Amino acid sequence: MTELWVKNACVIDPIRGINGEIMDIAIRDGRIVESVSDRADVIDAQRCLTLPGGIDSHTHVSGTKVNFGRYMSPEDMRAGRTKRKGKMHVTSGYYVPTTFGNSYRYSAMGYTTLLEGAMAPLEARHTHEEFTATPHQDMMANTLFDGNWAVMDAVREKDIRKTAAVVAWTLKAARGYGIKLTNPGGTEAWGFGEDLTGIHEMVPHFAVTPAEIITTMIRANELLKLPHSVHLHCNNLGKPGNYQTTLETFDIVPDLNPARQTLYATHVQFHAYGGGTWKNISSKAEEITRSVNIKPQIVMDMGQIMFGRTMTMTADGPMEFNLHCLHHNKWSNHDVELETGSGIIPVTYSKKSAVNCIMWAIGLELALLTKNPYQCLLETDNPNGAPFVKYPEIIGLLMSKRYRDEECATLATGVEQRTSLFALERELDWHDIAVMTRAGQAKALGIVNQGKGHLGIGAEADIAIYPIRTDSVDPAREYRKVVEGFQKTRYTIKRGRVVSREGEIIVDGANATFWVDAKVPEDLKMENDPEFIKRFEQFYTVRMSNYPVQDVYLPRGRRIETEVFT
Amino acid sequence: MKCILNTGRTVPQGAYVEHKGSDAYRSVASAGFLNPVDMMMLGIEDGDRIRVTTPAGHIVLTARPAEGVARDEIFVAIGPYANHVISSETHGTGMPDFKSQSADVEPTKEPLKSVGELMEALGGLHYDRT
Amino acid sequence: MIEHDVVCPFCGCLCDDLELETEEGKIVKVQNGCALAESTFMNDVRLPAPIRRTETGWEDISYTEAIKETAEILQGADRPLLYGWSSTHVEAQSIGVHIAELIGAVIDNTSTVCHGPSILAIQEVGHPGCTLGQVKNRADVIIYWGCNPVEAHPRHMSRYTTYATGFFVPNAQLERTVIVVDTRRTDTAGIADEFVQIEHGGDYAVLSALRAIVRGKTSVIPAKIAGVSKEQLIRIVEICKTAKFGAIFFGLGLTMSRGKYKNIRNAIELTDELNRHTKFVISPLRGHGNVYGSNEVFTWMTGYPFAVDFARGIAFYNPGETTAVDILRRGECDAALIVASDPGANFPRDAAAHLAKIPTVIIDPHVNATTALSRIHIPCTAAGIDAAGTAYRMDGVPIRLKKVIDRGYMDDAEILKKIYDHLNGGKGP
Amino acid sequence: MRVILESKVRAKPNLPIEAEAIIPRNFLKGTDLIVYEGNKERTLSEMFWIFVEGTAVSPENIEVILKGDTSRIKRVGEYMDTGSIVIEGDIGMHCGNFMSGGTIEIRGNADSWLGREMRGGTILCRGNASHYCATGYRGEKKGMQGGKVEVFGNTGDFCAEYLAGGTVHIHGSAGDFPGVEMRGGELIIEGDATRPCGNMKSGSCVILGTVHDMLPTFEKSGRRVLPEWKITADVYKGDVANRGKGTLCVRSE
Repeated sequence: MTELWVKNACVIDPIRGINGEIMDIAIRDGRIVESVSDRADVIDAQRCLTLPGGIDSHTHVSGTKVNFGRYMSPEDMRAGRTKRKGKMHVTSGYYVPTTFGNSYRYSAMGYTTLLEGAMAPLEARHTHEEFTATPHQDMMANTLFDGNWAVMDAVREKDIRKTAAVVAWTLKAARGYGIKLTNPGGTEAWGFGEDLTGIHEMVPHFAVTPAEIITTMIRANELLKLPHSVHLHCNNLGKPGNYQTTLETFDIVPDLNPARQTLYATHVQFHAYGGGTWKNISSKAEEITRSVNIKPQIVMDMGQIMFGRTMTMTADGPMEFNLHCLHHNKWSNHDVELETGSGIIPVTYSKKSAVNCIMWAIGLELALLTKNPYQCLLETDNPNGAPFVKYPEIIGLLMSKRYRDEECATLATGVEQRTSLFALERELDWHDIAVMTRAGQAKALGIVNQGKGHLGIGAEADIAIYPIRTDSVDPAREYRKVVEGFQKTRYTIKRGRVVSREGEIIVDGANATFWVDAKVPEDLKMENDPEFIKRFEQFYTVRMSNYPVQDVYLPRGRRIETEVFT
Repeated sequence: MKCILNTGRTVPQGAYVEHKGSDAYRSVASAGFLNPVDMMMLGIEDGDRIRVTTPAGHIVLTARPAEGVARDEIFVAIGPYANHVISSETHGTGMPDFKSQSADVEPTKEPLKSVGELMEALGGLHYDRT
Repeated sequence: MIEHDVVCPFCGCLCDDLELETEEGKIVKVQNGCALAESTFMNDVRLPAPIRRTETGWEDISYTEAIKETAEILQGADRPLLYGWSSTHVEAQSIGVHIAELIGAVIDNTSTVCHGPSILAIQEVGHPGCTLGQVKNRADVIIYWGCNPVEAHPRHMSRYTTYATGFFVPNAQLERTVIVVDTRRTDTAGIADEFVQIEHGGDYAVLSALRAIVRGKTSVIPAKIAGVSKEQLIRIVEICKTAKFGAIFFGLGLTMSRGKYKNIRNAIELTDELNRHTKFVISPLRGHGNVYGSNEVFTWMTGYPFAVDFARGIAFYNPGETTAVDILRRGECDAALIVASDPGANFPRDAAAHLAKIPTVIIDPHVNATTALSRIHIPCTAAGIDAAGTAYRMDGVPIRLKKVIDRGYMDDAEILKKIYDHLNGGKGP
Repeated sequence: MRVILESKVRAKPNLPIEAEAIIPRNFLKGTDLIVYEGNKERTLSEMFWIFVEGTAVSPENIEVILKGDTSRIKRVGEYMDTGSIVIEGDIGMHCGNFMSGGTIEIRGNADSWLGREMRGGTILCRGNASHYCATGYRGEKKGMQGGKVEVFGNTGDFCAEYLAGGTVHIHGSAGDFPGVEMRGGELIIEGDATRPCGNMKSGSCVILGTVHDMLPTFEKSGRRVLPEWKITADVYKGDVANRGKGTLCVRSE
């Protein structure tokens, strides 16, 4: 039995309605309890800001695509190199760090749970292998279905139950957590070098549209009672004028689940562009947030970009190729048979580029114009918009108009007229930030009842104590203190153990991987469906029996079983 | 004859790759494939021995005819025989010239060495108990 | 007993449809596999127990003694080299990286003498690729450049390309055009619709010419390039541009010939250029069964796919400097641990000769040429035969190798773990 | 001030030494510097006999002289910004990495990556320089960006790869692929070269000797007299495999 007592903590725990109370937290064997014995180890939080462990609901840290980003970037590995020290392994890299680099830096920032944003089922084993080498965060993987042949066949047949059955089989095989659609239909079209330009355009050879894929998958997701909603990277990412596609998409989303959103729209900054060319691109954050503000069924994340060098990586292969044709830098592409695509290119976001400045402004606008912070979460689509180590700066920008003004003054000319950011007065408060970095994520991912994102009795003792005194720091003026404070916790506690102190990792990690075992009626089990098996053996290049991820890849797997539907 | 020494994988080499002490491996790894016209010019027949010399050293191989091999080229399966005459220069890339080593080929009566003998020539000691 | 869907660990194809028949712990029959697979499973003669070289010959020693002495050799070294890794599973490779980081070693894998140059090229321009099923289901043009799958990857053409039935290519043989580019008229060339015979060292110039033609700069190109006629190149560009889906596979003919990685870079940039007209992908034909796995593991743990030098505590990478052949050639390393590979046979002679001058330990199931150059040889399981673990196919698809039989050997991951524990004062990685 | 470092005899002479600490500026505060031999940390005095003559108040007046067997010493002059270094014999790899000012003179030969990612200053190599002379780092888009590298002997392969600025002047011959991926700057080769300027984007290259295996993707655009070299040269534009706008001048037959 191990016990820990955190006293004098200034707790903000939005899910439990606690906003800045000084209180003590008792922990036994990794969970929060009423009280502990006097033998418990004691941490005096000294009235510092104490939050549930941070949760990243959309990041790219593990798997084929991320590792390829590393593989092709020896120049980035020269940044951020650290030696082996105590419990810490060697790390390399800045925007595509090694697994240990990711894990240590997230931990130093108080993050204890991560959702890998894109995992191709065929390559799921790779993601899980890297999860075990990302030891300080609990992990879960969004599973890609955007170009899944069996899904598209079921969608074409308008068969929601069959769609659900394919999802359930695949999630289990991949040990995945939720449904990810990246440019639905577009990644299949990219198999022959094409893309789709709207949600009502037919996917070549499959006679379905993105809209049909999205709505059918939403219904299948809810039929399966998955903890998370459909997680969507909309069509037309990064194209001037794409906000219309985004709005059209939001308009077809029904409100089906009282407990959470029905659609998680990711990195919406990249989908909120007006204009028709790069020359006249403008922000449509107001239109997007106007839609989201009246649609409780939608949660989005910012997809904030920050200036500097980074790497873009996404399952959206055609988008990456278009971007490559603009940048002429290196380009990798990796299409996955019968499932999805992916692309990787390095980019530099520059203040000299009006386009980049507008992109930067849009992300902030989305957060400031969304009324309910639970509907706009703080993410950079790491590392696409910026590496996650930039989160503290984003928090600073959201909390301080003065900081924004200072930054705005350094942007390229002609930006002010094409965004509303310069005029926005709103400054988010500590509670908003707590929502946008943990409570909102926990709710959106459906892991509140797994003990994540709050500090109630029975919750997992994932806690971040920041060296910030909310009673004495004025974030509007002293935003630098805010930024510094969020960069390095005093303590990061993971499942009741102090894992990181003042930015230094002090124990070996022992993370868990959450995955969903969605139950389907007996007659819908794909492993017994002769047609499904036949197609699989014919067109995949691995045998069906060698496809599912074995339990040995999840040494601390946490299976979430759903109720079978009828 | 001046030529280019080219190396590569072959099925027999791969099949015996974990049996480097065997006669079968010796025979596949020590074969030097030449264009039949070049063999005629050298005055040698299938199975005759040839001596291949490069700046890195020399090796005795068994000549074998192969139509697919270009003139002024000798092809040898990757392995210890070819490597006995390949320079370790990598041009700063880590990769030696396994496919473009210039070499001199001539007929010889010298005997073929075993893999063990080749390793002993490098300072090793052959292990022969399996 | 019949085992279905067994994975062959020999080459980067990792065919996973083999049927193995076992009787009393022995493999008696292999079905569906190529000649290499059959030999891998059927002809598996092992070193029975650890051996140590003495003044006069070889002696058997215990595992405990062999492991302890190995740890002592590594502990005392100023520049240890850990090399090989490509024929074992990811689990062993990971521990190898931890050992290297712990003792400040250089760790390198066999891609250094295989597709290391391909990695250098990818680091310059990226890699437009895909999984093999994309090629099987879609490709109507296949190019094999500087490679000979008939000999090196015997089932590549039947499983993934020329002869494989694909969703969009139901009549593979009729619908696929195969182009082979090589200096030799290989058996692979024999089945080509179009064979391009190139002069030695001419690949770069031919690739440049093809790129220029794709870009409409045909007039600049002379009538003959490296023995290839301009007409043939124009014809090939036409075939490529009108393809629905083209796939280039390349091998050591590009990585090992002069220019090395620049050849591959040029081939990748040709692929890039062709993507402005249609869909094109390019992929290296990786050799050892799990060489790609070693690249993957090295990358997620250190940031670099091969040739990682931990001498200064941090990970440093510079092929040509931190690559195994160079370190041996310059006589830098003063101890070596070889795992699952045979540099004695596969390295140029002076590089191999240095292994005999320093204390070298090899951990490998089989007696090989490196055995003779070593001080200690520790036998172990063979991944995919009597040990399970992960391997990465040449296209990055991770596949679990199966343990088909038990031969009573220790897993190399376990041996390495024990060595690590010795080095780390009894504490695991 | 003059600092003379004479290498000591070592038990394992083949072990590389990494000595990025050897730059003039560092000797302002004394000779208490750290270098690395293999995976071991050493003091400068363990590796060298150290002699200091005179004093200096600013680094530009410091001259460092390396004597003895210095062929395995890497990274001498890394990030050097002023002062001078003279190497009496051969020098190991990465001499003058990221150098931005000052002068390095090598009286013997230089190993690979001489002046890698150099920004400014001057490197003179009296002997030969090995591969990747005046280039960049793996994966990086710009190699040398400024300053001057002058080699009086020959260079190995990939000389001036990714050259983006500054001048590289080779009095002897270059190996395979000099000026490959060039983006800017100036490359002069007085001797012969094989396959120069493959895939060049911009910059200019002059070759006074014989070019072997000229690439087929350079477009001949005329002839020009080059008064500073007293020759007439064929002028090529390329590399047209790329969208290259570089200039390659080769002495006319």
